[in-house]
Amino acid sequence: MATVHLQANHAAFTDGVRELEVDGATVGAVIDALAERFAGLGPLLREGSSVAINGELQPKGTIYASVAPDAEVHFLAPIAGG
Amino acid sequence: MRYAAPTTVDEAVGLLAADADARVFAGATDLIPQIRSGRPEPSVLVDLKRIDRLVGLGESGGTWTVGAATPTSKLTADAAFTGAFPGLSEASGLIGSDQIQNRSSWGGNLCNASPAADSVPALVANAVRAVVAGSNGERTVPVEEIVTGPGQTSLADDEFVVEFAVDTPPANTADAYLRLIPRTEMDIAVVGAAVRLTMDGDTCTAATVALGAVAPTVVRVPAAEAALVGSTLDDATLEAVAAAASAACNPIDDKRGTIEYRRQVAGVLAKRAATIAAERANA
Amino acid sequence: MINRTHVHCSVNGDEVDFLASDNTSLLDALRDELGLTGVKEGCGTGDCGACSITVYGALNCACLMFAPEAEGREIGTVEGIAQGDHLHPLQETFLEGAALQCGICTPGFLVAAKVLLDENPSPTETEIRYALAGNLCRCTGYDKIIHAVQEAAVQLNGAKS
Amino acid sequence: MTATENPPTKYKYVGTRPVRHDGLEKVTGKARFAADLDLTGQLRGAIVRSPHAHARIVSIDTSAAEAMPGVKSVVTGADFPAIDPADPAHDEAVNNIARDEALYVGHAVAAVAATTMDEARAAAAAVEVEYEVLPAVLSIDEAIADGAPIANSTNRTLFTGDTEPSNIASVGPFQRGDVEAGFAAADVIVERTFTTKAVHQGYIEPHACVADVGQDGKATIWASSQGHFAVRSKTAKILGWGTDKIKVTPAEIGGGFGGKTTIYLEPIAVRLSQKAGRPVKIVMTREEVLSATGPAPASKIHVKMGATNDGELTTIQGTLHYSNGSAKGYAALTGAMSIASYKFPNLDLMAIGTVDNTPKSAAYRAPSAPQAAFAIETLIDEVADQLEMDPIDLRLKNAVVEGDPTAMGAPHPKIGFIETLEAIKNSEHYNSPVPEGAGRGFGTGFWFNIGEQSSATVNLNEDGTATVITGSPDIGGSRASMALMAAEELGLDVHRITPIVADTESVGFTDITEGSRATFATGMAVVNACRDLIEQMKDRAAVMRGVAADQVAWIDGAAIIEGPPSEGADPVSIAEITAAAKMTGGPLTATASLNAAGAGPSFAAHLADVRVDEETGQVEILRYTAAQDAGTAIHPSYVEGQMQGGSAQGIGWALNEEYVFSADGVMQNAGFLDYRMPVASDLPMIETIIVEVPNPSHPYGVRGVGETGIVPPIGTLANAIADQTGVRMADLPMSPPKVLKALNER
Repeated sequence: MATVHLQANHAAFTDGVRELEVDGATVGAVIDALAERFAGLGPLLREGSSVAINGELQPKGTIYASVAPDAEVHFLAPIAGG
Repeated sequence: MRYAAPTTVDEAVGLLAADADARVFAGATDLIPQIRSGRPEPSVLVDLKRIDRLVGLGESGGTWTVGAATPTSKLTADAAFTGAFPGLSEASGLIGSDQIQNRSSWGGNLCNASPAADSVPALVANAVRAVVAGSNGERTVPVEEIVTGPGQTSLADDEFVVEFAVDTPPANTADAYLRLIPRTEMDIAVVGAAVRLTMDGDTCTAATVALGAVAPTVVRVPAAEAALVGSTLDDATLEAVAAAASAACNPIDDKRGTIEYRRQVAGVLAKRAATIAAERANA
Repeated sequence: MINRTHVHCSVNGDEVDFLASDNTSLLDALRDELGLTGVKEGCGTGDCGACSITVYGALNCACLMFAPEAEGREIGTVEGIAQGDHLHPLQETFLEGAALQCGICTPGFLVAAKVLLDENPSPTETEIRYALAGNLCRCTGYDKIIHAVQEAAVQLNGAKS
Repeated sequence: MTATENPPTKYKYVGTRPVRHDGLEKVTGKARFAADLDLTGQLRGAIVRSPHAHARIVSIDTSAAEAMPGVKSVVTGADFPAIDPADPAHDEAVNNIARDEALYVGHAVAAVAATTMDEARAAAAAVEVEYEVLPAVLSIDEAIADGAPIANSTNRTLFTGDTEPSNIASVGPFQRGDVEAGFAAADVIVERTFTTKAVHQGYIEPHACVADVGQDGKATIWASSQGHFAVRSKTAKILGWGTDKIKVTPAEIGGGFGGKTTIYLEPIAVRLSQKAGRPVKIVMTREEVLSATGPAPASKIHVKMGATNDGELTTIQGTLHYSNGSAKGYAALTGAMSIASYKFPNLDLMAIGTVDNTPKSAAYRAPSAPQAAFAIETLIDEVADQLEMDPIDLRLKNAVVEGDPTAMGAPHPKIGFIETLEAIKNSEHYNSPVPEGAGRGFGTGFWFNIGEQSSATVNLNEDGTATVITGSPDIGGSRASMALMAAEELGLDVHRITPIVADTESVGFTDITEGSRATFATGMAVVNACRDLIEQMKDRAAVMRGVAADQVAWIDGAAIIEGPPSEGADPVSIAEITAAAKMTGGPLTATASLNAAGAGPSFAAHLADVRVDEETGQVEILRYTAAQDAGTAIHPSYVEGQMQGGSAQGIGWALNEEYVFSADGVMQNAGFLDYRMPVASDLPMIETIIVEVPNPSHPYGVRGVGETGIVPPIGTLANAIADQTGVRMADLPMSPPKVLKALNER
């Protein structure tokens, strides 16, 4: 199970839960699992978040990136540039 | 719109007299941006720069004659002129970049009638006279009578300034001009201060103080002048000059500065310019 | 109705003729009538110097001149700075010193810097900064431009002595 | 002056300073920018813009304009397909051309194309728009006030599920630890509210494009853009077309800094061209650029910070408001996330993005970070003052290192913040005395940098030269960097390589040049393509020498034969391989595409000496030094250039740049006269120290360098002003009137 870290804005949908274990071999599977558990969280994770796996920022919109069983997955606010 | 480039003053007057919407220009550094920003185009653009008198510069019998369209770069490059009127030269040289300096002129700077025009306080401080041509011939008026308000002049539709006359200053007399801009270049003055002093040793015997950008038109400050005359420009005098200058302001709040700022800095620049003028007069 | 004027002048040493509306700026005429698109428009109000040209060797903003004013005058643009394949030292030092990034302001800077060095062969850093204050650059912070002008001055002075 | 962790002696080309490939065109005036194009039959376009900050568009009558001389086409919002407000592309679509609601002064509502610019302008003035003026909201305070009018009827707060219109674009809390306990443990607590105005990217080239719709219904666009693939996809979306109907050719771009990541003109030019059957060129005036294209957000940031007596920063708590202008956006979230340089075990930040009736904001170099860094760096300086600690030592004590959390909690990858701080601490500048009567300030900055999608094709030509083709518009010398990395890989002289930026039909999809990603991500694609080519060349050399492929090694730009029977045979050069290519399998070409992960954050630290004229409030910068972690500097001159340019922009933001609006929302300073960007005489030389802590996720260790440089200057200068005068400036810009007012209140 990967450890998922959520931001305070995500926590509005999770009754305050910010850290939890989630099963899922890819980012998409992790998001699906979270969306099923917490109503309303799906769109925020899919469209309004960036993802870092073990601290490495993933390409925007990624869902296929692999998530190892012991991975640390951070959902972040979206990052853009100038 | 039609462009015309007369080669004589009479020809230019004729163009103005024939069409009330005709407009003279020298550098067009204000005119072109105004047209671009949507102001109505004149019917005839009368380019004054091909009239020899309009671009002249010379001294004769103690009086300097400066064409209304003479580029300010020509004034600042003239060692004799700059030696006689250091403040007027530096004020002229502060109108815009090197690019602008080859287009800007006293006539344009004055007749555009911006309250912030850099050369005008120095023109006033030096009692410069404008020679105005029109259908009724020529007349000579003090520069402070040309501008009546922001964008407004006393010139009739068929009149324009041909040239300026200014007398070589008496001995131990010098001027200085300082302005405040947010950057170091390329800005319109937030405050401008011109001071001309005549010194007898350490004592000031005559003074003119004129401020720009702090009122609808250039402001003379008689109270500051009175404080200076007879003084040695000691600290108390300079504080009195600063206070008088601040009090003489009737400024506005705008994108370039606030009322409070303009008042306070007018005083600072007036006393600093007075100090510089005094040093120059005794040099 | 806008009158159109036939203008005859010299541009970069060539005698040229063009027809321009009387309200047209010389900048638009140089670009649209003569194809000299090295002269750039950054502001149209004389505040950025991207359209810097020379008129009888004196620095001007082409955007602040009406096209008919060019009649009979000698105009110089960035396109006239190199002599054939031979770059002016300023062009060389701008390239060597990475004094350009996007390059939109570069033509204006080269024209202004050449006027400066023609008039003042050994300017101080402060003189260079004030002489180029009418030219805006948003990419470089000016640092490498100032260095390139200083280096060109050294090269030009070396060539003379 | 270059401080490096590992001196870059291992490279032959990377780290050198060749003349850029596109330089000659740019110093001779020949380089073609979008406005320089002139197609046969080309029309000129002009935009009709709203004079109202907020209005309902009741009707638009174009008949008078259409009847005017020279007019060939007129378009309004009705010429574009409707778009659902919930569509992420909605706001940019209606920003290109308004539909029912004009959202700021300058908002495009219609456009005309005519044979001359004069005719186009005249016709634009003749388009009759009937407006119903609505109440306008012009600032953050007005947007969040109780009972505030709604600035944009289509705005819903992002990701809350709210269905009612709101002036709040987004809300983002960020929390870790326990701030109450943190403040309780603090010996020193500092607190202040900071306000900043909108500022513009200030590129010297106004937005411009040419569009030509042919008889086949296909559009060709020449654009000034940071990403021509994005121009294609956005234009297609706004027109409701397929991307196959649009080809975009990148013109040279005259500066972008984030402001040319969005589009304004292209869909309009395409529709005008389609209706007229002729090419249409649209070039904005400077006034249009300033009043209708993206400024960086205004902000209002309140931060409270606690520290212990030994200099541990225990706690940060804050509320960050950022205005997105007329549309929704992420400005506030990004701002809060950029607070990532110090450990702060306890953190509670609330990011609130607002919507108002000012121009839709756009990205500007490290978007949202400079505003936040102004607050953070000022408060840390106050802590250092109160603790009488060296400001760099205080930061060193609290600086993040690999594994420490960012504001979002994710751990930092390998970073060089400590090294960057030490570079300033060890600099000659920091160790020299502060000039008499002057003040010295220090500040830092952080930016994430991003990866994203890039493609590159490398072709070897028959004479052994190479062409490197990418889809990343070159906004600061990136072509030279691409050529350098290819030179290093192939072992080929950098001037035998021609780097070009190709159109959307000639190279694979590539995301926008933004987020300091071009040298990082596109560079990686170039490296991958070169490595593919090397494998191909080894195979060809094996055929040429009659050996097995695994007997060939690639060393110093040539194939070396190893092992019997040809051991010691002459190396095979690239030129020999390409000359023989048609006999060994045909042309040599390789393409690589990727979506890059592992972008390396970049930190910067700046030091400034200033002199404040305490009678006028003018600030003169006497000396300025910038240090930044580049990872690896591919072309050091352009790394320095990015650092210097970013510094100058930050200095302008700090001292004089600001949007000034009238009470009815009209920008009062929409020109370079009164929108005061730094001129040459405003600045000293900007000394640079390139720090190199390589990014392990890039083959050459590249971190992006484009953005971070704009982050530190505001705090740095505010701290320098405080050092001399004792006055803490908290309201930008620190222009003479504001500084003098603060000095008067001292």
